[in-house]
Amino acid sequence: MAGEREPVRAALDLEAERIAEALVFASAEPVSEAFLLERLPRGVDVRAVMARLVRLYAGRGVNLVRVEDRWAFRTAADLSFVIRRDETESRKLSRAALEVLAIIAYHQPVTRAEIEEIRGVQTSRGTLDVLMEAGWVRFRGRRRTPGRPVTLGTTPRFLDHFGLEEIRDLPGLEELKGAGLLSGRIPPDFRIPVPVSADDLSEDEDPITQLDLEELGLLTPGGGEGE
Amino acid sequence: MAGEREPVRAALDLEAERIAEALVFASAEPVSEAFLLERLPRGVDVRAVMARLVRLYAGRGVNLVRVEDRWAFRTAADLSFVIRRDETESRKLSRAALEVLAIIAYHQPVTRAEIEEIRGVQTSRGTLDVLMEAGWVRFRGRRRTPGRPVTLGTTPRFLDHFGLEEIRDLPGLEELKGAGLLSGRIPPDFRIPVPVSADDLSEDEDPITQLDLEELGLLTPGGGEGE
Amino acid sequence: MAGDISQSATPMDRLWQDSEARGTTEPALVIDVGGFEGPLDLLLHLARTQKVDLARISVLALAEQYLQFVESARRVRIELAADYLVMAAWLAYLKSKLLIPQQVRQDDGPTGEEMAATLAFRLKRLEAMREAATRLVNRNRLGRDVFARGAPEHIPERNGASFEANLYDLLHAYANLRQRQAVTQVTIERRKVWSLVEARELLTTMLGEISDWTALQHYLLDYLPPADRVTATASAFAASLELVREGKLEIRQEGAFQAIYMRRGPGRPGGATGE
Repeated sequence: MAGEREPVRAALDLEAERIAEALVFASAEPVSEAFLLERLPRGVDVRAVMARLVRLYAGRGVNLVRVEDRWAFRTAADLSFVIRRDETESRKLSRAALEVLAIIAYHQPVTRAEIEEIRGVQTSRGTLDVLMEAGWVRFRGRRRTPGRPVTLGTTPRFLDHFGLEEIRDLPGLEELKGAGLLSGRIPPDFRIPVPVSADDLSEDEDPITQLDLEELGLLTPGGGEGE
Repeated sequence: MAGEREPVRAALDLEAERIAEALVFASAEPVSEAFLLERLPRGVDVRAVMARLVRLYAGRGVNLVRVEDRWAFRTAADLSFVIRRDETESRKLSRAALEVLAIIAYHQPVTRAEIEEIRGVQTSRGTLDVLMEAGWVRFRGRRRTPGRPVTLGTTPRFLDHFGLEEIRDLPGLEELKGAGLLSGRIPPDFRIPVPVSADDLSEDEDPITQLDLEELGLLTPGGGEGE
Repeated sequence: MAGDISQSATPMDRLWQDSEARGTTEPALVIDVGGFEGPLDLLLHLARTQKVDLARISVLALAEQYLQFVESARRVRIELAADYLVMAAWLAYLKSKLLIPQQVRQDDGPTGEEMAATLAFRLKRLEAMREAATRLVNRNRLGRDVFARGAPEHIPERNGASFEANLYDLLHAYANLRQRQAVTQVTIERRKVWSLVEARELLTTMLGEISDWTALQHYLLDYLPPADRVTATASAFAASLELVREGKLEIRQEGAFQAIYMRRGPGRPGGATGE
């Protein structure tokens, strides 16, 4: 019996703490005492509750802090080295990038000109760069046609990120329709290609050589194919 | 030696707890163990750290929960009454969508044809789309059978949303499996009902007699599934 | 409208009344056939009115109830979706099998009892999924009962990728793009013609279950609105020829203008089921 406070009182206090804790945690903004008071059991001393919580969290990785006259949880200041706020926050892929990535996935091996033909707009340089940087797209080879355009394809990392075992697992026309992603009202000659395995070059492709990469200005140390 | 851990060890453990706590607390999405491991002091057992934290927060207003191999802080379910926000229930699932979701969850990996077989009706366009958009359902891959149909399954987000640690925790999963109700075939011990002839209805059966649908106002223009 | 259900409720009244308790989000007016999620749903609903364990329902009584329902709908000229009609045809067939005294057992095809068991199993499985769905939706849900950190401080990147995108985003973008580029916006008017594809689907569905000689069209046509019969006959016939060619169907006819009998052929049927 550690109790100076009677058991009923102690239970009430714990309940008040739990509620305050949950409210502050779930709120998008620091929470005012008035807000808490409204939701805490009647007759509870908000100040006292918050003071107890401050002590409870004092040594933890997360602290309860007062910002002006509002309350918020913040990760402990001494742990900022693990939180590393400067770290590149994950960015959402732009719609253009998503489109280009999808075209490369479905239509590979595909040239840049072909991508533009499918999209009907020019692809800005940065878009492909982003996809390359993410490690999802790579140069596959060169098409054996005039001008020997470079062909693009996806990487194993792409499969990994999007949870596909192989590129052929991408859903086809019927499945996209079935999932409601494509409307039923598409022309009868509408086709979705069955993606060609990312690994083997197709008949009209030549492998990319060292020379090509240099020419493309892409021979960055450690870049290229990677592991 | 059931006793105290050595002081150094204890300090390291506390530090690991604090870091893990801060990292998980900082994020709204579940944080993977791999991510934690990368940032914890070398040689720390992540699972053990998390287990201690789970216990520590068990009685509090905010709990540490596991979703597959990820961790997240969530407000305690019993406090729903104080924090519950009604306006968040904007996306109400249709009955069809909910049913499809349950079938996907319990039968995964499952093809669309199988879902339709179970429900006895075509899945209208948009139903799957809604579930995918919510991030609960995803294309998993393809069945290694003729035609290679695409299979569907649930996502970690589904588990997180419905408060499940893993798929095995789906309510009633074992019983349903045991009863053979998650299979495409009739279980061998499924009781074959003895058909009674039409003339002798059993006691608790009412024959449906003269149905005056007009009177019931059943005259609705072309019901049906529609899309 | 569904509000005033008196004690003198007819069975049908009670039937609809029950549907209110189905936990639907739709308004109380469930009289519309569209309120049912297909024929199996309707059957399940009828089965519940028998108020016994699903494994012990009288499939025969159920079939009759269903057929009467379809019959009544037809009388008041309600258009039922093809799914419902196929089910009616199937049940009519099942009924005939159940009522005809057991003949010497032939090797081909399930007996009436086996078909009845299949139906009972499907109903039970559907009901189980319904219950599972209810339990699922009533769990403490994130964003409704349970909450995440309201003010996240930092979102750790997933598996080291610094770009966020999931498969759904990808497919969504692709489908949208391709659709936009598919310039010809074809608007297909809803015709009163049964396409070959439709007819083929219907036949395959039914044939998946039926493996002895049946005058299938006879069952099917019985349940079609008169206006649809000609087109349905033509399409079903054409589709059946196609199925014969593929070895999925066998056809027999005693003589000119006689009934056409069909049964499942040696080829793999439709592939609607399968593990």
